[in-house]
Amino acid sequence: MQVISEEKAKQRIAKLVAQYFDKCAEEKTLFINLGVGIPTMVADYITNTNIFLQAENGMLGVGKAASEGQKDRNLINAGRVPITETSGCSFFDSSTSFGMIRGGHIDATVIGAFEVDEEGTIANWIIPNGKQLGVGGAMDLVSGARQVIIAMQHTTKKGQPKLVKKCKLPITGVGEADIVVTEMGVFFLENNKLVLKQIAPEISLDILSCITEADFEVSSDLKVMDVD
Amino acid sequence: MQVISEEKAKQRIAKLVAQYFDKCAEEKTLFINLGVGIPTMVADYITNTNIFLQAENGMLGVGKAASEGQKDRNLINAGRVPITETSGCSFFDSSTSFGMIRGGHIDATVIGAFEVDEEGTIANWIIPNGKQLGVGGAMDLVSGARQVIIAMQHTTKKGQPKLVKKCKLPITGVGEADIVVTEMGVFFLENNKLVLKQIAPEISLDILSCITEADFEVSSDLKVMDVD
Amino acid sequence: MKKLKSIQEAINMIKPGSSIMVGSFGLAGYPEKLIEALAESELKDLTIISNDLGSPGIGLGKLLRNNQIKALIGNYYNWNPEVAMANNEGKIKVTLVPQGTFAEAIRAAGVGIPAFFTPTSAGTDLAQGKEIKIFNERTYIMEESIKADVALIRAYKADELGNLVYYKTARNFNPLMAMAANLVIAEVDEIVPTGTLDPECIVTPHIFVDVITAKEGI
Amino acid sequence: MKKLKSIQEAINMIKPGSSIMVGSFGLAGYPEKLIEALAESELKDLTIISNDLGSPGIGLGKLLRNNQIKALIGNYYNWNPEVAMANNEGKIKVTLVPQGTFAEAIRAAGVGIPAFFTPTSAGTDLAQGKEIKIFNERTYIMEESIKADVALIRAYKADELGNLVYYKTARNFNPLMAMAANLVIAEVDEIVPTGTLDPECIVTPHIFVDVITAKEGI
Repeated sequence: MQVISEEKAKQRIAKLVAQYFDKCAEEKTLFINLGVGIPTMVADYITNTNIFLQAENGMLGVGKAASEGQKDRNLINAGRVPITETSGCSFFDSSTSFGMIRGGHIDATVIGAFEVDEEGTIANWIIPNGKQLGVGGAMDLVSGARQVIIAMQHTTKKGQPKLVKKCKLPITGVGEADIVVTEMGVFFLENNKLVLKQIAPEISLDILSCITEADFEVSSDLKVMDVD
Repeated sequence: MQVISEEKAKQRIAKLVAQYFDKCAEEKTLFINLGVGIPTMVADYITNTNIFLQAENGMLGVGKAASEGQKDRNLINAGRVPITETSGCSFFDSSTSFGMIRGGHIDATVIGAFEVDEEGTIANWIIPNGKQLGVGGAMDLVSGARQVIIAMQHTTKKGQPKLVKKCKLPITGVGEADIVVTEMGVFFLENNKLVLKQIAPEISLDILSCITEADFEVSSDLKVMDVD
Repeated sequence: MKKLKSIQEAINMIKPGSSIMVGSFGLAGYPEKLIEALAESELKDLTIISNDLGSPGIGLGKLLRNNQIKALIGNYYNWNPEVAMANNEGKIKVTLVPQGTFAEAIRAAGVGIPAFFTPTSAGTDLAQGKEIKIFNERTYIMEESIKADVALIRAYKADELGNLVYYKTARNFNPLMAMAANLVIAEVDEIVPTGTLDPECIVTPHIFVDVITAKEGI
Repeated sequence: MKKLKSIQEAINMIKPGSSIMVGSFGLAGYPEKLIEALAESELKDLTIISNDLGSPGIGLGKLLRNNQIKALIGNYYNWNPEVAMANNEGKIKVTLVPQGTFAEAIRAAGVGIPAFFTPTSAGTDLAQGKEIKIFNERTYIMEESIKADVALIRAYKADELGNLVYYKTARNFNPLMAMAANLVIAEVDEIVPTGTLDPECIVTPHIFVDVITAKEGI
């Protein structure tokens, strides 16, 4: 079931996460780590200047992606994308960088996932016997960041739910997800339960339940997503 | 028994250690940590420029003690003595400093001791119920440095031997001493035994045995100390 | 710029009975004005986590004379004999941790490592009651991380965001403690505009710093 | 100045079957000329310890194509799919370690810590067979340090003693690997006179560096 294009879905997910951060940053400075894919797009929608981006390859204060003439192969983010510096940025080695993450200094990480289940357990690092072999910093990020925000499309390309009852793929972390943002809904893990807080304007609760394997509760304060 | 003055004894001990380092440094660059007291004096006698001093409070390339006009209370060695910088020196935090020590990067540490026994076990940090309360970096240094050189007077002020059969005071490290230098003899720990390598010109082997509680072997290559 | 506070505002954030890390080695690199204000405050029952306790009546030594200290965690109190006296009289509880273990345990707390193994102190009184483990035929002691409610640190310069650089051997434990406490207050000699510190030379990134207070007042 | 060697002299110091750490993150901060010379050498049966393996046929990827690699210890090989292929075919043995654990384990080797506890990977396949321990009601995994025979690192500038500074995100694992190997060879862009690097900004003190080799040859 596809009510909006993949491109639009991704943009919407990134926007919703950015909205959340912009609001949090009204109260306090935020330090955020963005994963590869949709998470990287979040940076394009953040407007609050009280938000600082960390890249686990050793930088705090990551700026926008470098334009063609600016590219420096030794100034990249964790997705190997050439980026720029911001005023007050700093560089450090990988143990300090993951010290920030593991030590609970990073307010939130935004990552993609293959599957997230009802208990907030995440599978996002490997599909067995595939062509990929790598864990990167995913396990450190989900266990270390204060909040783990999953930014993923609601279903796979084949239309299978990604919000499942129980992860079947090798897991990245047990019960670590705090918020799941898809183009169809925004879910918070509260008291070990998935609670729907926002729903897409295009669909009904019935339809959302059909395309979601995981059980979820509906917030008494359910809102329709604020999307343009 | 005192055949030379305390002052001369201390100078001799420092000179003997410096001689040893100067010789070692002909083969390779040496990184050395000097403890408080006699060990600090070693720096005055080193002539080889291939020797670099580390201070565990966070500096490599410690220079001479600062003269009156040069003193900076924020540039000190581990004995709180104002010191100077050398060309190519560097500053780092205490975990990196002790990382150098614990990680086996420091070639030798020179420390004082209350007692050293036949197995190279060292007691140098506390006399129970005394006015002192502190361990400092002593335990890290004896377990971390590649070579542990004890620089101490041969007997206590009351004439008691400090090279003993078995340490009675609380120990700093088990079997960690490699070389013991006193004004009366230079002993190497070899195959878990104390071996006398050099003897003071003023005394005989018999007398040395009398003022040494620990059993020791005599090197077939025993030399008389080269002292001025 | 909300991080910038006066010495007094900063001290007012501390609760009685807190555990407080204080950067210093002897009298090098300690947050002078903060300690002065702490000594003039009503705060008591403090656990002070520091390398040493300065000299008698000087620096951290003031807090002991004021009876503000309940416990000490550190490693070298020979420069302030009043500590051994207070300890012998049972007025305070002193926990000695070898200096290298002390530094590493503070870093560990900062980087989310609850415990690690070190050869330091194996076979000595300071290893009593601690878990041991053999690696490669050598005995190691398990040491737990050391964290605190508050860290009072001293840096040379801060930019407006709170990035810090230090000065010579005044660096010592300060960058480690900046990572290991819930509330990190930095006393600095000078505040410079953001962007003027070299990003390659920043020792403590601003993520670790909650409050900046200038030595000379702001 | 005895530390200064040519790329070839440096590579000649490495024995077949060595474990070799290589600094890099993707293609940022890797010792290009050293890897090139390593790929042209007869050295085989190598265990390469690095974040990733570059891209197919580029950087460390060359060594795989040359069949010089026996085993890999690292964390992210998705940028070079030839690694998964070689692993699936049983040609090489790959040990995956989460990136933060990987970084910390290398530092641990450098600072004499044989093992530490981390929450990372608890409950996952990568924790299988590893010792676990509970601290404060949370499960932690014991991870052992990672050391090597040789470290090939990349720095920006060295002084004549071997003090190193790095360049932006090319720093990554390089300063950690500089502490964790028996033989540390640094490829640098520029060698500057001793005394010209700021002592406050030196990232790797020369005690950790055995050989310096300049990218452009010496």
